[in-house]
Amino acid sequence: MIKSIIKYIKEVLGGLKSLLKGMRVTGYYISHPKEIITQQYPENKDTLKMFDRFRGEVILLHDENNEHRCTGCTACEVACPNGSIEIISERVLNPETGKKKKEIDKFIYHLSMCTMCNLCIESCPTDAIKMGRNFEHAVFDRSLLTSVLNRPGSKLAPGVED
Amino acid sequence: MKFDIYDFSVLTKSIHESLNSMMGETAVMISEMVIVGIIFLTLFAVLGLILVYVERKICAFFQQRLGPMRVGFWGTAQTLADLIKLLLKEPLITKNADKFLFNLAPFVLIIASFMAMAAIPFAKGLHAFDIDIGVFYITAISSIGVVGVLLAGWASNNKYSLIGAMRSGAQIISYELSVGLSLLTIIVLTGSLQFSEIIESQREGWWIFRGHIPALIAFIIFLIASTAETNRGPFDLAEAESELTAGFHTEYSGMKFAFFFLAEFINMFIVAAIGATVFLGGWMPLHFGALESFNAIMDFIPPIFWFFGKTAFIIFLMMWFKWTFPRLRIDQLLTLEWKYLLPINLINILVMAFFVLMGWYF
Amino acid sequence: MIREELKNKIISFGIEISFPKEDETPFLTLSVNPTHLHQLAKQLKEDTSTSFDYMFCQTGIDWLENMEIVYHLRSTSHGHEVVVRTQITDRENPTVDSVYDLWKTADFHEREIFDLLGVRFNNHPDLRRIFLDDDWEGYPLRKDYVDEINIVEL
Amino acid sequence: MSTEVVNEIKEQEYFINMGPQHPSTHGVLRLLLSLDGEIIKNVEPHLGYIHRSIEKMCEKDTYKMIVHLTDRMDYLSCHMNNEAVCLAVEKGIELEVSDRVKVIRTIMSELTRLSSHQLWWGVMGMDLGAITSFLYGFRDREMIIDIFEETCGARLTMNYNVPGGVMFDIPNNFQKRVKEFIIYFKKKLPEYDDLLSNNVIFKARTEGVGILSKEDAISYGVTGPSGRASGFSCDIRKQHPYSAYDRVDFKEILYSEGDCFARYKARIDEMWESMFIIEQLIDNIPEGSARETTRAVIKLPKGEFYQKVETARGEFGVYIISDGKKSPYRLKFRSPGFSTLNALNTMAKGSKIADLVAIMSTIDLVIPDIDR
Repeated sequence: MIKSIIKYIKEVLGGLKSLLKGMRVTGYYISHPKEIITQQYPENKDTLKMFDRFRGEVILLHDENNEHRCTGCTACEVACPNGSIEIISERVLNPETGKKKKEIDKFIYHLSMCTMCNLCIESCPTDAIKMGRNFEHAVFDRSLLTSVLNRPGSKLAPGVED
Repeated sequence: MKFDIYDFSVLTKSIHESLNSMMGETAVMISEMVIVGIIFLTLFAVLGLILVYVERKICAFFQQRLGPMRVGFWGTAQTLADLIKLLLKEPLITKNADKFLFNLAPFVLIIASFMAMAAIPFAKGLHAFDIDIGVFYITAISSIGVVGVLLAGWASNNKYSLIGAMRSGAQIISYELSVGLSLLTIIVLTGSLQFSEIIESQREGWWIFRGHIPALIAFIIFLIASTAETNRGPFDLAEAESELTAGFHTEYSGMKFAFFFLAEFINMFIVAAIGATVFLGGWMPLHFGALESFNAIMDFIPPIFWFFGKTAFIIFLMMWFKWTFPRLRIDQLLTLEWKYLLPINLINILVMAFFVLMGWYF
Repeated sequence: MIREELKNKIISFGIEISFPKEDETPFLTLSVNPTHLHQLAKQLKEDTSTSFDYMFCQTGIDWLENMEIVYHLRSTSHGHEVVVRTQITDRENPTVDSVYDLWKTADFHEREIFDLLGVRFNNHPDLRRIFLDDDWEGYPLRKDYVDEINIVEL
Repeated sequence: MSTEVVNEIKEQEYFINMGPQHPSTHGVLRLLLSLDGEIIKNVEPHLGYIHRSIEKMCEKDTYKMIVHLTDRMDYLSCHMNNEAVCLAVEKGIELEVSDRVKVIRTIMSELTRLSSHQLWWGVMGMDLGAITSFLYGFRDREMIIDIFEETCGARLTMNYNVPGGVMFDIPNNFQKRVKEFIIYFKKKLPEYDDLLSNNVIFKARTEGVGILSKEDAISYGVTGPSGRASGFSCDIRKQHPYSAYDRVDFKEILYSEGDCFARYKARIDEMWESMFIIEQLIDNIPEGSARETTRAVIKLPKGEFYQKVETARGEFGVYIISDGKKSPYRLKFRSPGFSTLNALNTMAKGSKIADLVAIMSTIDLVIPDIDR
C-alpha cells in the first residue's frame, strides 16, 4: 500500500520534472532572441549569396562580343531526361570557306520541364552551357517559362570547333 | 489605505448619480446596461485582436521565428487584416447540415464566454456583476460553452467534427470538477464565493504565498485543468489538427469560424483572469509585510495594470504549455483527470481545511 | 551455408527445379514451374536448414513470350539469399499461386504485379489494383502497352 | 429503442477517410478507417495518388538519366537512392570506384540519413501536437541542406552520384563545415530528448502503442529503423557493406519492444551512430579522383544486377534486368515504405485514432517512395 503510494507520488513528480525540462528548452529560446533564425527574404536580397554550384536554371554563356560556344551538336538535347532542351539548327553558308556549316538557330529551353539534374552541362563537349544561380522563376504565365537562350544576333565563338 | 486612490467606485457612483438625476429608475438601468454592454463588446474585440497577435508572436519566439512581420510595424495589424479577410469570406454550409444548429453553435459559445466575462473584477469598483456566488457563477457559465462545441460538431454533418465534439464533451465535463475543486481550496481560506471579497481577503498577501503548499498545488491543478477546459494544447483534442484536421470547427468558415477562434482566446483570458483573481490577488498590488517603501511604490501602479499583468502572466504560462508539450490521447486525458488530478485535489482540500482549522496560514 | 551446400539441400527437396544462368548472378538462382512454386516456397521457408523467412523483393517481368515472377528470399537466421524464378507460359492470362500465406509482404507486392502486369495470384486475399484506378484498361508495365497520350517517346 | 435496433447500430461500421488530404498522412495517402467509436477496427491504405510509373519511365531512359529519377522517390534519402542505382550500374560495367568516392558517398549518405531523421523528428513532434519540435528539427536540418547545396548545387533532389563516382569533387570547406555541424548537433540532440523523448506525455503516447512483433516485421519486410525496433536485424550496411561501410565502426541499433517508442528511440540512436560514422571518415578522406570516366552512354551487359542499400527508411533495392541495350529491359525498385505500409493494419488494429497518427509518424512514410 505504502509502496504504491510512494510510486504514485514519484510518478507525479517525475512527470512534472520531465515537463519542466521540456519547458526549459523552449524557455531558453524565448529568452534568447539572438537565436532567431528567420531570414526576411526579400529584404536580405543584397546579402543573400547563392553557392557557386547552385543549380537554378540552364544558361548559355555569351561573351562580350555576343559570341557563344554552342555548336549545335545536340548532345545536351539527347542527355536531357525530360526533353526540356530543343535545339533548332540550320545550315549556313560560310562566306570564307564557301561550305555550308551547321549553326544553331534557336536554343529553346523549357524551364517548366527542367529538373536541374545537371546532365546537359555534363554532356556538353564545348562547355557552352552552365547552371545559373537565379532561383526566382515564378511567373504568371506558363508560356513565359519557355525561353530562347541564344541572344539575337549571337554567333559561335571562333576556335570552338577546332 | 493608500492603494484606494485608484478606487473606480467613485467614478461609477458619480455616473450612476448623474444618470439618476436625469431620468427614471428603469431608464437608468437600461442605459447603464447599454453602456456596460458596449464597453464589454469593445473589450471583447480588442482583447481578441491583441491575444491573437500575442499568441502568434509568442509562439514564433518559442520556435525561433519572428512571426507576423509584414502588416504594420512588426506585424501589429496582422490580426486586423485577418479579421477583414474572415469578414469577406463566404460562409459555407455543408450539404445536409442542420442549418439552424450550425448557425447557432458559434453564438452559444461566444455568449457563454461573454456572460462569464461579467463577473470578472478588473479593478476596485470596476466590476460589472459582483454577484455573491461569483466563483460558482463562473464555473457554471463556462460549462455552457461545451454545448456550443457539441452543437457545432453534431450539426456539421462531418465525422471528424462529431468525434472532436464528443471528445470535447467528455473533456470539459471531467475537467470542470478539477477547476471547481481547485478554486474551492482557496474558498476554504476566504470563506466567501464573492470575487470582491476574495480579493479583499488578499490585502495582506496573495493566497498563493499565504496558503502554503496546498495553495501552490491547487494553483498547478487549476492551471492544468483550466488549460484543458479552454481546449488549448496540450489538451486540444477537440480540434487535434493532426488527427481530426480541425475537429469540431472543420466545416466552419468566415465569421463563424472567427467566433470560435475568438471564443477560444476569450475563454483563455477568462480562466487566466479567474486564476489571477483567486490565487494571485486580482488587482491587489504586490506587498511584502515589512518593506513599507516598496509597498508604497507598488501601490502607485494602478490596480488595472496589476490585474492585466497577472492575467498576462497566466496566459503566457498557458501558451508556454501549448508550444512545448505534445497532445494527450483521449483516454490519457481522462486518466489524468480521474486518477491524478481529482484524488490529489480532494486530499489537497482536506489538508487545506486542516490548515485553516489550525490557523496555520499567514 | 555456402552456395553449393544450399544448392544440394534445395535439390534434396525433390521438387523439379533447374538452375539457370548459374555463374552469372551473385545470388543462387533457381527456376521452378509455376505449379510447383508454392510447394517449393513452403519448403524453403519451413525447412529449418534453409528457413527463408524474409522475402525482400518480388518482381514481375514481361518477356513477351512469357511472364516471369522473381522472388528474392533471405534467411534472417542463416543470412543466405536465394532467387526463385518462375515462368508462366500463358502471357495473356498468367496465373500463379500466391505466397501471401508464407510472406505477408507479398500482399502489396502481388497486388502491384497484378496491377501493372496483370498476373493473377490464386488465393490472394484481396487482389485489386493498387496504384491505378479500378477501371484502368491494360497493364502498363507490359511491353506491348501503348498509351499515345501519356507516354512520350524520346 | 428496441434491442434489435440497438444491436444493428452497434454492428454498423463507422468509416472515415483519412486523406488523401490530411495533415498527418504526410502526402497523398488515403487510409480508409473502419472505426468502433474511436477504436480502429481496420485500416485499408489506398495508394496511387502520386503514382508516376517511374519503373516504366526507366525502361526508356539511359542509366545516367535513371539516377535523377530516384531522387523523386524517397526524396528524403535521395542520396542513398542515387547510390543504389550507381552501385548497380557500376557492378554491371565492372567499374571499381576510387576510395575517395567511396568515402564521400558514405559521408553524404550519413548526412542524408541525419537530415531525414531530423525532419522525421520534427514531424513526429508535430503529429503528436508539439508543433515547436517541427521548427527545431527543420532548423538543424537546414545546416545539412546548406552543406548539400554547397557541395552539389541542390538542396533536396541532389543527383550527386553518377555511375563512376560523384558529380563534383567536394568543395574546399566541406570538411570544416561538416565538423562544425557535428559539434553543433551534438549540443542540440540532447535537447531533442528533453523536449520529447523524456517527456511524460510523449512517453504515454508512444509506449506500448502500435506493437509490431519480430515475426510480423520479418514477414511483412518492415526494414530500417522501424524493423530494427522490433528486433529484426536488417541493416544492409552490416549485412552487405557497400561503399566505405566496411571500414567504419558502428553499432546496429536493435530494440525488442517493437512499439512506437522503440521506433522513435531507434532513430534517435541512429542519429548518434551516423554522427559517429561521419566523425571517423571526415578527417581521412583519401586522395584520388572523384569520378572515373565512363562512356557517354553506358550499356550494361546482358544479365541481372541487384543492389540494396540502407536508406533512412530501410532496405532499398534496385533490380536491373538488362538486355544489353542502353536502357534497362526492366527495372524494379524495392522501396522500403511500400512494405512498411503493408504492416500498418497489423500495428494499428485495436488502437485509437490518435495512436494511428503516432504509428504513421514512427514508421516514417514518404508517399512518393511508396507510389513510385
